[in-house]
Amino acid sequence: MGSTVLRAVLTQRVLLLVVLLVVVVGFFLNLSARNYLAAPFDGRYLGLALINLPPLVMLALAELLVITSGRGGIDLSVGAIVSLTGMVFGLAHGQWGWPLVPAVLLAAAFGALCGAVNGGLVAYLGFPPLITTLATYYAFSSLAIVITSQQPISTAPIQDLYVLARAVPVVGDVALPLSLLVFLLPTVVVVWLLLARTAWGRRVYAIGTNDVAAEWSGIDVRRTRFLAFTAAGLISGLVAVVTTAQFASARPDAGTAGNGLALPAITIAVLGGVAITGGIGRVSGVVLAALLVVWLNAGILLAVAGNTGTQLQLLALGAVLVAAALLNGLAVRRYGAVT
Amino acid sequence: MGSTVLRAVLTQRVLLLVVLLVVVVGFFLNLSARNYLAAPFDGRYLGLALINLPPLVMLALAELLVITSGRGGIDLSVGAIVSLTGMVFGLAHGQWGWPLVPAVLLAAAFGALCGAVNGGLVAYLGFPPLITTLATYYAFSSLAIVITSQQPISTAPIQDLYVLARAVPVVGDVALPLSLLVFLLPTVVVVWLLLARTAWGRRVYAIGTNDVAAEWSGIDVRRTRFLAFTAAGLISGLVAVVTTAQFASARPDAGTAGNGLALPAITIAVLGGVAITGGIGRVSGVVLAALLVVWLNAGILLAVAGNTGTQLQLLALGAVLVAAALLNGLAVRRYGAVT
Amino acid sequence: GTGSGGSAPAGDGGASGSSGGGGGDVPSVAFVPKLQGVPYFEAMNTGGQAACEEIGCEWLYQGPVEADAAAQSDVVRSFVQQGVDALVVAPNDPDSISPLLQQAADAGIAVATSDTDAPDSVREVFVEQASTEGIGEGLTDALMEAMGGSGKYAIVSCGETAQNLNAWIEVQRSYTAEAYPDAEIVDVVYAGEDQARATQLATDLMNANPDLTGLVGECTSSAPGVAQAVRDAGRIGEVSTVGLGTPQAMLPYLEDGSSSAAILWDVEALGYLTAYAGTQLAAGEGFDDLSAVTDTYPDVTYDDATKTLLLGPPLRITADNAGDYDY
Amino acid sequence: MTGISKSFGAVRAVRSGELRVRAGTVHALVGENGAGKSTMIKILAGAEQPDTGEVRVDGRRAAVGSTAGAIDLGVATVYQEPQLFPDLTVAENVFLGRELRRRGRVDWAAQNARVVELLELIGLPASYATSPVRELSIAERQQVSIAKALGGEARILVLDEPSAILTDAEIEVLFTVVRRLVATGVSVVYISHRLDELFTIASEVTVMRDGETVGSYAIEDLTVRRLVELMVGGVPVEATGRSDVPDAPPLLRLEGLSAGERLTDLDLAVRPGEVLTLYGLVGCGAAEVAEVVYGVRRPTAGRVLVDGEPVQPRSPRHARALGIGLVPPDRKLQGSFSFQSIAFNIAAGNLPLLSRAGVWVDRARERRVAREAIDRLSVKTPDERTAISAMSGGNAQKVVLARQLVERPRVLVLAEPTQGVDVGAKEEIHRIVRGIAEEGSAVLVVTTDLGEAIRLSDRLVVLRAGRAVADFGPGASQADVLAAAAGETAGAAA
Ligand SMILES: Nc1ncnc2c1ncn2[C@@H]1O[C@H](COP(=O)(O)OP(=O)(O)OP(=O)(O)O)[C@@H](O)[C@H]1O
Ligand SMILES: Nc1ncnc2c1ncn2[C@@H]1O[C@H](COP(=O)(O)OP(=O)(O)OP(=O)(O)O)[C@@H](O)[C@H]1O
Ligand SMILES: [Mg+2]
Ligand SMILES: [Mg+2]
Repeated sequence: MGSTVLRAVLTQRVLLLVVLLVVVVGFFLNLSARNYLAAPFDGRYLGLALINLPPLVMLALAELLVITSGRGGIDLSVGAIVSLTGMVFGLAHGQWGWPLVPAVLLAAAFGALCGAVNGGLVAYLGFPPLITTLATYYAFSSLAIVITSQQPISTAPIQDLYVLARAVPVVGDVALPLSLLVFLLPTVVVVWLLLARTAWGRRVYAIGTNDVAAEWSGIDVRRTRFLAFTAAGLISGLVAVVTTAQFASARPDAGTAGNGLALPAITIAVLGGVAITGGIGRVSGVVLAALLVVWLNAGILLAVAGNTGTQLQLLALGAVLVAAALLNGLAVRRYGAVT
Repeated sequence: MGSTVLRAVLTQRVLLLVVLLVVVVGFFLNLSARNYLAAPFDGRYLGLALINLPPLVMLALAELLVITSGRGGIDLSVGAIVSLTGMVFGLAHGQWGWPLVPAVLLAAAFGALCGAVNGGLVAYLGFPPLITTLATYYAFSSLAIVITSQQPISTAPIQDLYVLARAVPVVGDVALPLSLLVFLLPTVVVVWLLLARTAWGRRVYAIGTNDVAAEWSGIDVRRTRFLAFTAAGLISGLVAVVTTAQFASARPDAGTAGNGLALPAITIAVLGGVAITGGIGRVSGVVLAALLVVWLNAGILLAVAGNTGTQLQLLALGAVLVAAALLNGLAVRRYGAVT
Repeated sequence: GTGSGGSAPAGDGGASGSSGGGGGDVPSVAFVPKLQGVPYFEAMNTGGQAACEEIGCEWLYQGPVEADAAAQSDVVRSFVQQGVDALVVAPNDPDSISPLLQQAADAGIAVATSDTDAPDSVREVFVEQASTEGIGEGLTDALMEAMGGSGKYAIVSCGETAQNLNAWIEVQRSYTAEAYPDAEIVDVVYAGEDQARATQLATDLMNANPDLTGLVGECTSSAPGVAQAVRDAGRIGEVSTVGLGTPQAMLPYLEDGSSSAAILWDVEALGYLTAYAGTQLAAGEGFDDLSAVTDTYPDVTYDDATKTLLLGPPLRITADNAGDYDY
Repeated sequence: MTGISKSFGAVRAVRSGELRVRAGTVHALVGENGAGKSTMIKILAGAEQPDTGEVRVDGRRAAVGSTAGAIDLGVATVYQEPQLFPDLTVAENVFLGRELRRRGRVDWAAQNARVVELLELIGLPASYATSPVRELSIAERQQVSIAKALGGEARILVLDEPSAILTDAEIEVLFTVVRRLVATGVSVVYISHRLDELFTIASEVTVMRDGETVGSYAIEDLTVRRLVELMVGGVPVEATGRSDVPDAPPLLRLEGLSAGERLTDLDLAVRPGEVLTLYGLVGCGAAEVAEVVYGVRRPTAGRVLVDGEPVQPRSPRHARALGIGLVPPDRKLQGSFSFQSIAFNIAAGNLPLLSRAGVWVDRARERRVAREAIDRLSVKTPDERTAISAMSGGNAQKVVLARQLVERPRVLVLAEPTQGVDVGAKEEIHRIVRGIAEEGSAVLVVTTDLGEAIRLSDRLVVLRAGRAVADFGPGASQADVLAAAAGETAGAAA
């Protein structure tokens, strides 16, 4: 009995994440109840911390699509697409006076275009994804800087977008950021439907599992892979709107400042059980992994005062990732396979 | 005849790079002769620009070892190793008063230890390199920050190190940075000997080409791969000394600030003809690729004034990378194989 | 307490030793720098701690590991949750911080900016280190002294969107044109809060403009950066540099002449004033009576129109007086 | 080797393995697919650790811990696929992993000298020492693999299915090398599914079944038939084709088809309800026919007609749209989505059919189709959610076949449909293929398995050097077919 549970937790990433999530949240709630934290770790705070969730999860879903499509699929350029599309969106909505909805559609279309460049190079010309998206990362982030000579756009219409980042009350004093409801939830649902319910989703898993067998099964491998990259670009385009709203300004380095958004997105995807070799990965795992990281970070900030707190966040991320990989290795050795 | 030359240039990366290098330098010399540039593009300037070469080439060689060892080999953590080792070196030489040579040896050993962590996880526990080094990237860079609570070390012994970054006259008014002679050249020679002349080098190419076949040939695949990661860490440790000298201060973000040093190193390696799939890659290609990038950037700065110049450098890097990949694709399609 | 920070009372004197919240008997003042670990902000931290010991407040200091608007807003949000009494921010991106300051104010927290302003925000006061004119002109005068009043020079600035840096650059432009007609600014480039990048850009500028004779490092990471570049290029004496640098960081460059002067203010004093301003705001008091600080820092003034608390004129730091400061 | 057992998770690959090889003999190891032969020799070669049992060399207990350890003991192994590095030279390949050294450095000169000796021993010109392996033919690579295995002081040479990818002439060369080695006192363990060839090379045979050693026999006491009986534990059943295929216009026609260097000017017609088998030795061009018909390869000349209409399949997808189905020759690489379920594997090739509006997967139908396939093809599995990687070879092959049968294709091409599949599963697959033909499809089978070709065909076409050389009805004699395939002049060798 105990060993069945252990086996389930070790071999099913989603279960493992749920357990970890419960442990982490429980741990901080406990600390909070004993007054060890600088402020209560409560529903309200958990809700507030979710402001970071939409970009993280959305880009991790973009990576899910691309990584699952296999053959070394990965997209290092998502952050650069966010930067570049953010500037395009900023120009349209903030300077040319486009209304919000057309501007958002433009952002989605432009992001998809950037993704299609990656997809074209990878799927039709056969470039390795790591190198291709490294190259377009340089190109897109450079264009994002050039497009307005490195000036951020923060006109009134852009500043008004901040309502999207604002929390709306849900239950009691728990409030969730509007962007979570307006952008994240629909994206999660759509990506889940795409992967789990459509023929295209089946094709993505098929080409990710075995490129050659997919070709021999009559699947249009190149088109499927091309669309995976394009969809990742589209999602990145939507993230550009979210970050622009969150910072009340379209910044040319929105997705590339610091470590950029791509590495965290890949980290979340992998933590969520996406196999870097392709063919394996679920939306639920990615969402849970992002929740785990966001709430762990939020808890650390309350538990450890001063600079040490922010420094520990990075370390914790590395540790969680190594631990997840170790558990995976253990499970594979002990039980054969992992999903 | 013409087609033989074309074929050679297209299929041999080193030849292609030499041609590109001649074209780029010739182009800027021409512009310079016609007074189109902001300053003369001459031997002196070309020498000055080489200050950026040592860290770039050394880390690209680290990537060469790791990528060539195959099975998705890549090291995202080299920049973080530079940061962390730099702090250790700074403490030893700058605060504990270790003399220079033992401190440099410590840096090399500590870097190798970091590399061995990666190597152990990848080679013996079978983790995917991308994920492993992403995790250690977080861990090492976080430790680098924590180790001195993010204070850079810039005591007198450290400041005196900048002689290493100083240019020493070589021929005429051409001067080369001392670190190029003291650190870069020996590293290039040693890595070349390792790969081209030792049995271990053959084993690296063998495991990179075909892991299973190598195992069945009686090669200790895991040890060989482990050593490749360890060597990459050792080189990164030496780079820590170079960057510390260059900035006259050991900074916890030396290898991770901005985009970090890992992505440029991977870029140079790939541009130099290292196949991301393993088993293919030469020291000469990597050195030539770095020269090409450094001199192209230096030329762009003279040709394009102001911020646009620095922004264009990124774009140029992306473009060169895509172009190299395109040519590769073309060559493979036309002539079958590429080295 | 003024905080509306959650249903449960905030921990008083818990094991973490940093009780936030409005439950304590002294007001808590939180300061969020642009970036942790740089000597400049750590010196502000020292000054702030000293002030709180003196005037009775609880000083909380936490900075992001990246000089990045997103990383900074996480820290700000955590302080809002902690329900501190006063929150002072040195924003990386004023546009991005404004809405967050609004949220803090909505939660009943007194908000202020220090070092860098967010003029369009709801901040109740901006603690300014020196007047924009004072710094811009001080930098220009110091550089012109070294360059002999003429020649071409370039500026290596930091954050593209840092409002204070951009304002200083504007002053430098107009003041140079007006007071030194033979001098000319040829370029302004942005290195972020990254010393290595500043060195790189300065080297590029010197290479691209061989007749360049002056460089300005506009912030505490680019001031040593440009000096480093001149030193690396072996052009000490040919190219003069000045910058906004902290004394200890600049000392070696000042000594070997790769930097002629650093323009700065007493950074610990700025930290002190920041803690003071936070405490006043937390107590619901204004700045009509400055006697509590003018004893220690006599040049402090308050301008009600711009709601700016000014530390005083800038300092010029040279090889002679740099050793007097231990940050 | 005595008392060997080895399990992989739940699979007991070897239960009680016994193998005694006398010095200076060729000892054959045979058994059905999955009987445990490769596992036995991997244990001998140190590539796998046995759970129980011991290995003795020269009567002394040998601790075979690693591949390097086994090589030190004089056990040299040539695995089924040539394990060579195409970019390295022959000399480098031979000494990879155990370079000759002098004072710590690789002694390139000594290596080249030793390689020349080895090349002479295996009958290759000395000039090959410094050629990159990529310039060698498949057979030559096989010889280099042997040289590589012999590079050390090998006393036991293990050859795992060395002949599977060789032509008859090349097999002769191989046998010459083997005989030469045996004459020098080396023992050879020889694994092969080509039972007839054992009678020309082996002196003793050990038979394995279900992970157990059935016994060892002197070759003189055996016949092919007896050997097969020992392997399967029963008598295999013969199936036959029909000579009374209803006369109808051909469904699939190939006219003057040429492709690559191996296929020239082939004419062929398959009627509905007919099973036509293309038989030939490896490299005869039959594989290319399958690839052209399925759109994987472009013909250099000639055309493909379906139902009298010229079509030019551009891709497998296009071929399927034209009503052409294909079961690929390499089940693992080209056929299966390893860690995905049976249902997924079947659906992957039929997504347009199994989705509503071409977008939404009809999951109920996906499941139903998979269950029907499991029933119809008697796939042994708990349910349709089992991963194909957890299934035995024969069952996996049935799943790959099932993918092509969801919609009965008008033209079905099967390439090596039973390669790597044991006798029982083979029978079943043959029965299924016959069934499809009887429902009115034109079936083209491409095989290098003579028994299969004869048993399954309504008509049998023999290819040699890219041309059709003979045409047989059902029940052709083995000798006739082989003689045609090997060519009249070399026919005596068969
Ligand atoms: N690495 C492995 N993991 C799991 N099962 C394995 C592994 N290797 C072999 N097996 C299983 O062990 C059994 C014996 O395999 P083995 O390769 O020894 O057969 P074989 O006699 O060589 O067959 P063939 O004639 O097809 O080469 C099979 O059921 C196979 O599926
Ligand atoms: N990797 C694996 N994981 C789990 N179960 C496996 C694995 N490989 C084989 N099995 C199971 O072990 C059993 C024996 O497999 P094996 O490959 O030896 O069968 P087989 O006798 O060769 O069958 P076939 O005639 O179909 O080739 C099968 O029930 C199969 O489902
Ligand atoms: Mg089997
Ligand atoms: Mg076998």
